[in-house]
Amino acid sequence: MSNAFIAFQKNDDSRCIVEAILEDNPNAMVDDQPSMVKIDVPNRLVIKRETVEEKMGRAFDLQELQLHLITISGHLDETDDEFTLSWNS
Amino acid sequence: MAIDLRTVSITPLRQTFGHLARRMGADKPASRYLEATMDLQPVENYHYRPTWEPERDIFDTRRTAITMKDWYALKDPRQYYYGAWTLARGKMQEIAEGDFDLVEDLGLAAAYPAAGKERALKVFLPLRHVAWGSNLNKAYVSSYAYGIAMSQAACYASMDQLGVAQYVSRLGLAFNDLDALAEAKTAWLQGAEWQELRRYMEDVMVGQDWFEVLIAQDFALEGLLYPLIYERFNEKLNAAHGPVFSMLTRFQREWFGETSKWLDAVLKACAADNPENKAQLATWIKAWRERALVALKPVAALAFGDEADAILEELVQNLTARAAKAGIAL
Amino acid sequence: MTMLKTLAPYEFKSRDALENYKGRQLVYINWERHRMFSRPFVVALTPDTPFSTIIAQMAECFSYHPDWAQIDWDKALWQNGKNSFTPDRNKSLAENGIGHKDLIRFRTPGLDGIAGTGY
Amino acid sequence: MDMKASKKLGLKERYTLMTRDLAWDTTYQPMDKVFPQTAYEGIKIHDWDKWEDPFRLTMDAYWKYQSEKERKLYAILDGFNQNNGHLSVTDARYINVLKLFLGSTPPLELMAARGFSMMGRHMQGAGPRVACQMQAVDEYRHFQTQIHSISNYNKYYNGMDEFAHQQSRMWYLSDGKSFFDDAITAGPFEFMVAIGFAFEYVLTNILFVPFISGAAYNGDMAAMTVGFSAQSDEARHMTLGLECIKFMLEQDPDNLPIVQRWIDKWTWRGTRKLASVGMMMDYMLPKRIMSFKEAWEMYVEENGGALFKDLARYGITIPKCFSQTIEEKEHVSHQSWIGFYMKPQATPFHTWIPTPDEMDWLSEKYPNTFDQYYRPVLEFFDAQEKAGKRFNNQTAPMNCQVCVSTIKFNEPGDPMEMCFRETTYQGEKFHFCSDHCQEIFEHEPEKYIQTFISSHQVLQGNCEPEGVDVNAPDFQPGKQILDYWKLDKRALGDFNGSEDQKNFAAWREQATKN
Repeated sequence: MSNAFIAFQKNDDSRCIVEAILEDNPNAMVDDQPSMVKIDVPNRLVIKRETVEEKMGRAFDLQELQLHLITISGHLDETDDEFTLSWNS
Repeated sequence: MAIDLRTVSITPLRQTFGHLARRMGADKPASRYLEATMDLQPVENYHYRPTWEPERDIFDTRRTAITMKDWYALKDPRQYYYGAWTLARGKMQEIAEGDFDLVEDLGLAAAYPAAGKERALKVFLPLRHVAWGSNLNKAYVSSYAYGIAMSQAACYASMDQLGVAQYVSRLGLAFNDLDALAEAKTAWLQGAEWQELRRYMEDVMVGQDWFEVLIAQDFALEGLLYPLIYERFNEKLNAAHGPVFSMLTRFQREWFGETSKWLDAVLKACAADNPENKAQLATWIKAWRERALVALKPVAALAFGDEADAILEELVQNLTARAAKAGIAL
Repeated sequence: MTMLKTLAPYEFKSRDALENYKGRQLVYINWERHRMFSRPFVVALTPDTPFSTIIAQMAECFSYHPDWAQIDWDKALWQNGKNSFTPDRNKSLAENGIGHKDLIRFRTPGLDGIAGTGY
Repeated sequence: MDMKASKKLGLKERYTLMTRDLAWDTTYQPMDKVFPQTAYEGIKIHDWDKWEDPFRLTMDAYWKYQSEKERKLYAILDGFNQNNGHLSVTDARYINVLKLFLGSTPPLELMAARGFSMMGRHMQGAGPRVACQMQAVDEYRHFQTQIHSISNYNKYYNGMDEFAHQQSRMWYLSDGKSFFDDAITAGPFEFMVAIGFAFEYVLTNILFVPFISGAAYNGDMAAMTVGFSAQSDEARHMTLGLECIKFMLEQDPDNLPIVQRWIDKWTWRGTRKLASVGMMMDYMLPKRIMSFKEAWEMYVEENGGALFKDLARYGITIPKCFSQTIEEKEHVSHQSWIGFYMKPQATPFHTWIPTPDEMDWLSEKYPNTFDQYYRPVLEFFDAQEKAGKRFNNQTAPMNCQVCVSTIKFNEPGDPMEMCFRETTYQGEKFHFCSDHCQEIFEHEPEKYIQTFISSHQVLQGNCEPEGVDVNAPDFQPGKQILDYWKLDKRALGDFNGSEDQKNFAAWREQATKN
């Protein structure tokens, strides 16, 4: 099984996003690097708008991820409610 | 280690990059526009010829009949590098967003008189396809223009037109939802009023000389179309039905006013470079202006009925005046 | 067979064709297992240049290496590309069979660079 | 969120209306005249509507987010510059990373801007066309913000002032130039595989993520901000490249061998292009985050491995060069650094020998190779320098006909032997650094016989500053090469004893005293 991953610049918004990812992806692994944080999840990584909103305490549009992203790995599927990265293998 | 670096006063070894100092004639600080633009495109020592055009180099001045002693004389008076451009557009979109929100929150689109709505959709909505074609033609200019001054400005203008196509579409959705877009597309593809304009767009799409494409699309066509729709037609709708249409097209109006300044500056610098350019520009403008007039007549008639010819006549005079101001006598 | 696909005829001369060197030719020289010099060097010489000129150019560059002084020239091995040959110092490049863009590989058995690392 | 006018539509439907629904098939001009580059590469497309848009940004959202990014970025840059932020970097050696970066990267981003503009004109499908246009304008952003972030460094340090002039002239930049020239002179689909897929998806992580993390770790807020900000666009670009591959493979089985050949070719070309990133990570960053080898494992082997395992369902196999790149990850950074160290009079950045501590770090990170092959020669160089005999190889290099790297890599399986390959085409010999480059040449020799090899061009008399009479009887080609390059003498030589070193120390001293 391959890992899907996503990396963010470290800031207050991305801290909430990372928390949301950890909650929604029980197998997530966090890799802390200078000024950035990378999260790997076997096969499928999902970011749910609702969970992020909960963590942030405000409305959140998944397209706001654009502001903090550094890199991703996996096929991307984006809807109004979920941002998913996955491998088919 | 806490050190206060701000207190250090040091004399720089130089103020700017070598190519900018040579261009400015002195080692002095350069603007971010100049840093982001001047002399950056490669001009020599290319490795391979293009498989899609073996007779030319990757960057090649021979892709247009226009010649320039210095291609970076075609500067943008707005001084748009990416950051300046996107900040300006960010501000415009914020205002547009506020307008669309307001119209929705107050139910202004629903309350807009049916006659005005129908008229607006009929005349206006097929223009989403014109903007889409404009995006493509400007992409051509940015793909083959020589020098970053031209290629970046054309690239930004191309993205602007994608934005325009989307704002026009949103007005359609606000006024009559999905049906409006479908009807407008049918009109664009089949409606008699739109075929000359569509023919014009498609002919420009196969143009080879990038500067001629710029003239045909940006100067001849948009130089008539934008005043026709976003000024005259807008005024007419405002007078008859209130300012909603005006609110939802503010982006385009501002865009045209601002972008014309860029285009006029480019034409002026180009015409000033040599008399052959001046003659070539005049030839192109005359030819494409005639064709644009043919293309826009049925649209103007749709919008203004009997007044159409007089209005177009006036707009042509204005366009001729713009050319004259750029030093191009028609 | 070429797999190149183009929209129009595509025929260009080699940028390094012999005729571009106005009577000279390119020769590359490498000292094997002395990778301190990173890569071979290239020179442009006329075909009637004696091979000794190449050795002089080698000395100019390679003598920085402590192995240079240790070379037993009788044991040195030479290759032109993949083929072994024994150059005659006093004869020309042409007479030694060295053509345009040939790669001369020079081997010094027993000398394997700094601390035997190949460098 | 910005399309409130029609709430009942989902993101995908809204985006479709705002992009491909705007397009139409032309009838007054035939489609193959409007899109003349669609067919000639042999890629078969039956239905452009099958294209899946990966990111779905309409222009209003694009402007909203991008302007927010730009506002932040320039605010940080201004603050960094006003506060003499350049003095907060770990040590002045770090600045040489920026010199290497400025010379090699913005010019390539510029080519990407041009290339994607062309894709944004020629891709027949509306979906990919819009995505390419957006990438084109992003690439303008990247080269401009990179220049803006380094502009202030240029005021205080040597070697950055002539990057624009040097981009097409410097010997060591011609590998990157040939990489992009090759891609942009190919057809649109090959360009997408080359840049959109092989470069953006498989390889750029190894350039940007360690570079940016390294900048942050070494106190360079300017480069870090610009780098991260650029990367935030990169995720969009990566998905475009991957989508393009999937699309071609799903459209027609005949596309598979063509796409596979391009993947093989461009993964290798990209690997060669990135050899200098290895030396940046292992030798040039005063504080190191991870070794090149570790980064290669993380971003190329694991991530690329996952990708190719996934694409196996289409019949795609791992690029042929993959096993060689895995062997080379232990070597290339050292071989590159030696290659540059020995040319102190020919680059606008300084080189140096690592300190003993740094060598120990290299031993630890490269247990299989560093002590065995590279430490002794570096220690030899160090001793020579201390004895006043700093290495300076004044000869001109031999380059690979395809990747234009100097031929400096080892024979696979034997780190002591050089790897040479050659072939004859139309009676002329051509040399390569590897089997992979030889194969690329043999597939398209008509293209690669045109390669501009700097050392050869010098010998032909084609690299002379303005005003030199190449027909004069005493003309000696290359004698004025520093002028041709506009290479500032203060930028040359070893870092030890350089003006940068002295100035940085003096300015820092000023900051710590009253």
